[in-house]
Amino acid sequence: MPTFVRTDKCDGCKGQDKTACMYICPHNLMKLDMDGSLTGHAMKSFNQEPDQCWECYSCIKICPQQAIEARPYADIVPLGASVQPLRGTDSIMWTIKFRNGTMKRFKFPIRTTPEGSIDPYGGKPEADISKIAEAGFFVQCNGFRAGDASELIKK
Amino acid sequence: MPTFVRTDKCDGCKGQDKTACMYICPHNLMKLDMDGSLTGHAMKSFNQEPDQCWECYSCIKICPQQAIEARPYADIVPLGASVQPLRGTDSIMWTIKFRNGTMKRFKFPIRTTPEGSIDPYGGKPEADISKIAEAGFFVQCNGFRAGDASELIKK
Amino acid sequence: MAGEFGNPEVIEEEVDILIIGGGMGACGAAYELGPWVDAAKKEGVDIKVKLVDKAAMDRSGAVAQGLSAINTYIGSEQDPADYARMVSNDLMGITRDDLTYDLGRHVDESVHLFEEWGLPIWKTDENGERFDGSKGMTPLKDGGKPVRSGKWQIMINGESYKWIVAEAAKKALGIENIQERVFIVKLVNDKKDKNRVAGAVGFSVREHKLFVYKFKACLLVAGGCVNIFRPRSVGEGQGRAWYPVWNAGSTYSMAAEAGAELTLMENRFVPTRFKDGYGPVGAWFLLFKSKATNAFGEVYMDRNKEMLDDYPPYGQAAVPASCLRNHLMLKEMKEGRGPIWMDTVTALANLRETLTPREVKHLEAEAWEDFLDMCIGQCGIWAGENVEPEKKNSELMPTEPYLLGSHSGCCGIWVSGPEDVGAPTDEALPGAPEHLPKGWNWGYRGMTTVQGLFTAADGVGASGHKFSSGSHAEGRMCAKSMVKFVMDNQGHTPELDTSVEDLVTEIYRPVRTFLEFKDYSTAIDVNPNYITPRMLQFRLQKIMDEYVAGVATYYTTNEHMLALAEEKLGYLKEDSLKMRAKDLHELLRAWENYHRILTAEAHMKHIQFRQESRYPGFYYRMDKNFVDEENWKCFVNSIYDKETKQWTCFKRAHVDLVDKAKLFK
Amino acid sequence: MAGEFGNPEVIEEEVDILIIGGGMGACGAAYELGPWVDAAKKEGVDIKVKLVDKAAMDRSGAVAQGLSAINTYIGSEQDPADYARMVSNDLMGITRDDLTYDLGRHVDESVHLFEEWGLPIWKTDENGERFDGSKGMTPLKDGGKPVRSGKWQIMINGESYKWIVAEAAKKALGIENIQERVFIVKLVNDKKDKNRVAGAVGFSVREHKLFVYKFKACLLVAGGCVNIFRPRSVGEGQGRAWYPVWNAGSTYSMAAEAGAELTLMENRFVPTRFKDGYGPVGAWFLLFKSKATNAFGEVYMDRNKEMLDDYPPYGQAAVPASCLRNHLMLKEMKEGRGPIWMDTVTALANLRETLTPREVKHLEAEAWEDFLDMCIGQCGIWAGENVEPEKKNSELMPTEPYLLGSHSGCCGIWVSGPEDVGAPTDEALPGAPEHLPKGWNWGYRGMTTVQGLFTAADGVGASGHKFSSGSHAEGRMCAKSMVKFVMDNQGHTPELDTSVEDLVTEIYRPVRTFLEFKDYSTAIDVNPNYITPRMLQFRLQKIMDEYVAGVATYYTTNEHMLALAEEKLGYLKEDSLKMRAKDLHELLRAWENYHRILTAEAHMKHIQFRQESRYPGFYYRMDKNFVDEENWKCFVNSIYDKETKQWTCFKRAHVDLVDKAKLFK
Ligand SMILES: Cc1cc2c(cc1C)N(S(=O)(=O)O)[C@@H]1C(=O)NC(=O)N=C1N2C[C@H](O)[C@H](O)[C@H](O)COP(=O)(O)OP(=O)(O)OC[C@H]1O[C@@H](n2cnc3c(N)ncnc32)[C@H](O)[C@@H]1O
Ligand SMILES: Cc1cc2c(cc1C)N(S(=O)(=O)O)[C@@H]1C(=O)NC(=O)N=C1N2C[C@H](O)[C@H](O)[C@H](O)COP(=O)(O)OP(=O)(O)OC[C@H]1O[C@@H](n2cnc3c(N)ncnc32)[C@H](O)[C@@H]1O
Ligand SMILES: Nc1ncnc2c1ncn2[C@@H]1O[C@H](COP(=O)(O)O)[C@@H](O)[C@H]1O
Ligand SMILES: Nc1ncnc2c1ncn2[C@@H]1O[C@H](COP(=O)(O)O)[C@@H](O)[C@H]1O
Ligand SMILES: Nc1ncnc2c1ncn2[C@@H]1O[C@H](COP(=O)(O)O)[C@@H](O)[C@H]1O
Ligand code: SF4
Ligand code: SF4
Ligand code: SF4
Ligand code: SF4
Ligand code: NA
Repeated sequence: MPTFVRTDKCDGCKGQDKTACMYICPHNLMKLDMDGSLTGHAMKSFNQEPDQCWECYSCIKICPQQAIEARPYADIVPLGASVQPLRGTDSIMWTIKFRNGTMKRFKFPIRTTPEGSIDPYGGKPEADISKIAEAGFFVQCNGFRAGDASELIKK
Repeated sequence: MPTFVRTDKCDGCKGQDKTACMYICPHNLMKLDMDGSLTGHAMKSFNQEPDQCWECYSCIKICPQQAIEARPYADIVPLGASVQPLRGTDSIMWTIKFRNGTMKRFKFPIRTTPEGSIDPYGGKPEADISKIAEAGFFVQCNGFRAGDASELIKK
Repeated sequence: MAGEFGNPEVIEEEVDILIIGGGMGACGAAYELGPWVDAAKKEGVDIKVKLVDKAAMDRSGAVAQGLSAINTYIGSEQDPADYARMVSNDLMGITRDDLTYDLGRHVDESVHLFEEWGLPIWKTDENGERFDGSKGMTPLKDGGKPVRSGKWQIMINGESYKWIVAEAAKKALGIENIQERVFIVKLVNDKKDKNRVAGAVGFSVREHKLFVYKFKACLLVAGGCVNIFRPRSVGEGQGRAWYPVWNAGSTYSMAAEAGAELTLMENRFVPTRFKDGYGPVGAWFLLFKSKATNAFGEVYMDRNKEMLDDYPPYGQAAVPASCLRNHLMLKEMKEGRGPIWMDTVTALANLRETLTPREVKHLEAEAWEDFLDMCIGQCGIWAGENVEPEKKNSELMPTEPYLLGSHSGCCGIWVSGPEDVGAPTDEALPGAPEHLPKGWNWGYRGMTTVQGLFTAADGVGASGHKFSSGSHAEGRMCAKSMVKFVMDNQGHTPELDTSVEDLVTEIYRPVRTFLEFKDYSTAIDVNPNYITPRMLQFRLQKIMDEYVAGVATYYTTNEHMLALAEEKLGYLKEDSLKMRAKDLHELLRAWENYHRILTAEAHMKHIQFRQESRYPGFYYRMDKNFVDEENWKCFVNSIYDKETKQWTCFKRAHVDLVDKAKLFK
Repeated sequence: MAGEFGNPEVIEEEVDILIIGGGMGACGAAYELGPWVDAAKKEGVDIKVKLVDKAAMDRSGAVAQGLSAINTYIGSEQDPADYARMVSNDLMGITRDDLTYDLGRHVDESVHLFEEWGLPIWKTDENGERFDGSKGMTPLKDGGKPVRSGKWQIMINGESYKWIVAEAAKKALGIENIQERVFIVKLVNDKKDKNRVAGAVGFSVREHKLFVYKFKACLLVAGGCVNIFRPRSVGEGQGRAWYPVWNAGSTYSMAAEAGAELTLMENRFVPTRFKDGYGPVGAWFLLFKSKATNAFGEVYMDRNKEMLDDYPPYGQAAVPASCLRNHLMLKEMKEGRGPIWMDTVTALANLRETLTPREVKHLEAEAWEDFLDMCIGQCGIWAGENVEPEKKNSELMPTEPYLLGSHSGCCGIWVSGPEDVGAPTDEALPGAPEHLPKGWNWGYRGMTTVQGLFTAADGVGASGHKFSSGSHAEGRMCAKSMVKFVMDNQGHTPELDTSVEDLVTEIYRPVRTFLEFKDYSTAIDVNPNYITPRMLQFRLQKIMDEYVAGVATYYTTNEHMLALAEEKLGYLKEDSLKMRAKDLHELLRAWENYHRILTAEAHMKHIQFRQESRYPGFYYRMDKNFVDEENWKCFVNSIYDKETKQWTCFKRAHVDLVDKAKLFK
């Protein structure tokens, strides 16, 4: 399912110095072809190593133009299917097209808090340096399982 | 052992309309890059699909400039070896370089008659049309083995 | 000087703590560090931290795509000892109870944070009916009931899992302390103490810059290792692997070169997965209660039950070890009764009878979400082959082997454990280098045998089944001990044992090789003076596949095949010096593959050393095709000497800290 | 109109005889035709001949590299019946004695010509001392003694074998009657008789030209089929196959689409070869008397001798069938006692004791020449791995399967045989289409069941072990019968059942698809509107490898796996309509791969039909893992319907024309 970029949709992230797809790809695959010398399509991105694409969809989900799609691996999968997401702030919508034309749509929650709203240490205690060599973390979230000491053979 | 063309040696067969390597490759791999747009090396040949090279050495043997060599498949063989022929009219000379530097040279006959000297029907009889439905060829070279009829169960 | 291709600008930076990686382990550490750094500051110790990730933290590492379950959540109803027992049995008896027990104590803390930050976690209501995580039901920390797919796993809507965890980590650390798109190539030992790390070097894949970091402590959490074995698909689809292709063994190889002791590098994980797409099976087996059968509809776990008796006691637990489940399946494949089917049709039909109408309505979406949240490609295969799981079964297939320490494998680095759980503190170590610590703890939780070098998550050996949550928690544990280490080593000034000039030469060799020779032949990729990283990778994968128990031999090897592998890997390691890099992207691939070679070599050497087949179903030493409890119920550990390029393998005794007998009652 | 990309100039040409291919079979036909055409002319029949080769005859086909032995030379001391017996046993009892016996009568004629033309043939002098072919010793035809490597094989200095044979053929035919670099895509049936061929269409890979030939008779000799199975090496080295990668099943697929009956398409050849380089083993086993062992030095042919008794009588001949030799070797590999070694060290040491000093001096060169004459890549591997065969043994490995009819395999087309050797002339054919001939001969030697369509060499089924010499001789036999056919069909005017316009549309579809969609995405190779021929080939190879008994499963399959293969090949065949071609070179690849798909499908359907495992060591139907002499000692034949795209398989009875009992005395 290597990604491909639609020529009619990609706007090269409007010439920003860092395109969204280049920013996000964990495997460094997306590349902006500044002058068209690599693809014939200037100021548009492309997947520079499709056979290393993990089909993680990070680039697809992030592209502001919905210009990126994925095609199931042609050396494995019969042609004609597609799986395309539209990721919002609290949910993601998937459209799945089968080879035989069957369509499915699913929507799933992705987050229960607004993006960017995390306040990591808000309302949390300070660390107690005297406990630095002990088990447990600086904060208690009711998840530390002290354990039944009798289970430990040598303790 | 896909072939490669040495930039310092290939002369594009001096601009003839059919280069020797293109002429001979049984798998249509060798290609002359007329304007350098494909390789950066104008009027020189290259192997356009190295991973389909059968390493048959046809192009290497025919190149008038000895510009073509082969490198053992990098995805299989440790680097550093080479096997290079020099094919004459009646014999071929092989130079083999090992990874560890060992060198071997072998010379073998390839032909007992001058190239181009075959006279296919010289001194041969005409075909006898009355025998067209029988076993045997138009000419007898003492190789037809009529066979012991008793070996045939139903004859 | 502004850098140019082959002549990078060199940026030198000194910090106290360097975190290499930006995945689950790194994010845990980044989060936990803040308050302890603040506390240290109050003690007069200023601690500067930097995190370097080869990618963008929002989507880097194994969780880039998301996950559909948190596989390690202990809950209030289970004891850390139960967890330690489960992990031990799944890994055929040889794990470190000190590490797993400790993990079991801490892990839920991270899960509760994830939920607080916004990760939707499925819940059941008072009637046991299940709801997805958007519903806003009682949080876990306040007693909310998760949807347990299995004894240890809970279901989530995890598409944005990494995005959320990274947001917390980035904010905790401060964006100015994070450097993305820098690939760390190697650690540098201390000039005065070769068993200490003093620095790390890497290069940017965006700009012509080489980064040299000096530090007191370093957390190496660059994930596991993918793509040392030939994958089953070899064309366009070779990027589709189960574990993420970008985790290239950097953790193991850089630690080994720095002199750290590795453990159980013979272990591997060969997950059974939905064929070709590598879709996860956990939810199907555990939540949807699906069965897997051979071509003739026979459940191989029943048909071949007696094969479990060959491996006492591990085969006799309620849940037999993962490798043994493979073992029973492989028998079917080897004897020609494949394909193996996941009977999704029957499973979903049965569920329809037990769930409420509302749940049934949601069932199809749940089945698809399981893949869409972490393995989208599998949906592409379903759609391309017109598979609706309620109507058509799907094939299963054991994958190529992966090396990792946080999922269902346990290879990795030997680290210092907790001191309060009864771990050995002294032991005989015949055959081991003198300087190595005796016993399982030496002061700093999570520190390797090299001073100042810490690891967590996939990096820690002998302690599998941590998964995403445990990886995060383990990173947090390291945060604390690194702060302590820095405080204890205030007087130490790190000095590199190699000059920056030499480092530049070494790291940019592939680029310079390319520039020197590129015009020798007319085709850039075929040139006798260099090898492309791609071909080097193919060669590695071929060697490992054919000689070190890859899919080509149904995971079998023997001492003779291993000897050949050793010879061929030796040549390959020499040839790695001739890699070319035609751009920064290819320089990345070159060094990833170098890391892969070293990791692969460690794997091979350990399999060679262990004179038994400890993990039937993951690999078979056919010349020693048995489990030998008497002689080999022990850790196999190793040390790499970067000068001689040789490995030394030796044994460490295994000790139970938790009674395992309970598993087999 | 001058052609342009996607809009070719159309060249229509009418001849009497078209030869498709320029390999050993074609060269034989080209040579033999001359005098018979002259003779026909004297009878008032003018016969125009054309030969079309996708490559250059000097080096086209399987012999491009040369050969180091002629594997079929009967000699005066053996009888054609001995030959027929050997072939039969090697192919597990099911061959057509009429064809093999006939071949045995004729083959030496071609060998004697080769020597006359200049091919150096090794000789022994009166003391049995051996000399290479440059020495000018007595020619074979005058009683010279060849160096027999085996009972049927003689050694040559064969680097220029093809060059020599082609020179004779080209001169015989006249250069103006030869069209090189045109790839024939399909045969066209006759408008008035769908069981007759009237034409063939192809395209130039050099110019934008499409060629439409009309003819009365056609010799289809385009070689066997390589690359329908995933090869063991998958990177740069995937071009290294044993049989030549450019033989793409054109013979079988075009014949099938034209309606010709195929036979034994379930048969395959899985040669054991020097690992990775595919170096031939014949000279090593037979001439150098080398032994092959498992990893522990045990000769598997001895160790596993009793396994031969499972396959009476074929296992009990002095030389057990090739597949059974594999069968005994595979047992070692499957049970983890690999690698398999060719013990070259011992073999050469032993020879040193029996040969004269002069011969010993030449021994090293002989060993290298064996590869240099036909498998140069193997020398590259030896050199790269520092192997000198007198000092270091080499690994053997069974390869991926190949489909061919002239070497040690026997799949192919059902042809009319000789009338004078007692072959059946009538038989019951339940399940077979009505129009098929009953019996083994129907007037024209070498004609298929389609009027006017002839084949030879790799094209002819049920008659393996012809090799280079037999292929040439068989082409010569067809020359005669084609001349007769043309003379007998003087009144017939061929008419195509498809319009030229439709042919152009069909053949250039990949180009037009490319031109239409290429700008849809920014990367030319990833586009949802088309598939590259390369990816299509990978998909084919994956399907065949995983489900149709490729190397992935140690050559095993069963009915369930075959059913899956059938479904997946169906999709693939549909998708072949979406192949793209970005240039003429890729158009060549597109159609080669289409030919491969059809050939692969035939193979799969035949394996599905035959309810036994006839060729253990080549493939195993694990659900029918036995040889069933009672029900399946018969030919499996098939007909393809190009309209419905369906195959019909049926049985033809097997009959012995030569007593085989002699083999087992
Ligand atoms: C890939 C994958 C993983 C899982 C699953 C399915 C799939 C398809 N499943 S299921 O199977 O059960 O379905 C899980 C699941 O559902 N639930 C769960 O809890 N965990 C699952 N995992 C496991 C966890 O994801 C895993 O345990 C943790 O992520 C491990 O954490 P960590 O060890 O930190 O590794 P990482 O991959 O997250 O991060 C690695 C980081 O290192 C960076 N990096 C790597 N090399 C570097 C270098 N040289 N220089 C600089 N940076 C450099 C990476 O960019 C990344 O930031
Ligand atoms: C590849 C190979 C082959 C052999 C061997 C080793 C190796 C490495 N060995 S050992 O193993 O024992 O070592 C042999 C040996 O030593 N001795 C021997 O006698 N024979 C050996 N063979 C076998 C013979 O070579 C073989 O039997 C004959 O060549 C078969 O003759 P023929 O069936 O005519 O096939 P061909 O490959 O020669 O020619 C095919 C021609 O068709 C052309 N072609 C193909 N498709 C076409 C299309 N669509 N349109 C137009 N033209 C289109 C080709 O260009 C070619 O001209
Ligand atoms: N959540 C926590 N955070 C910090 N420290 C803890 C936490 N839970 C337990 N501890 C400490 O860990 C040590 C071991 O506790 P226990 O497991 O109860 O023996 C004790 O010193 C506890 O105070
Ligand atoms: N058949 C099974 N029996 C028990 N546990 C399993 C099974 N399959 C997967 N698991 C567990 O489910 C979780 C996720 O599995 P997976 O998705 O296969 O990685 C891991 O904790 C596995 O160990
Ligand atoms: N072990 C063997 N025993 C008998 N004949 C063999 C053996 N190996 C190869 N041959 C024959 O030698 C010739 C060339 O073999 P190869 O080079 O393997 O294709 C063919 O006729 C094979 O059938
Ligand atoms: S993110 Fe989208 S719009 Fe931006 S460069 Fe990439 S493909 Fe183009
Ligand atoms: S799908 Fe993932 S791996 Fe593939 S290009 Fe996009 S971000 Fe990169
Ligand atoms: S034959 Fe040699 S000189 Fe001629 S174009 Fe080819 S490589 Fe160049
Ligand atoms: S070696 Fe043979 S296949 Fe390879 S490019 Fe040369 S002629 Fe073509
Ligand atoms: Na020879």
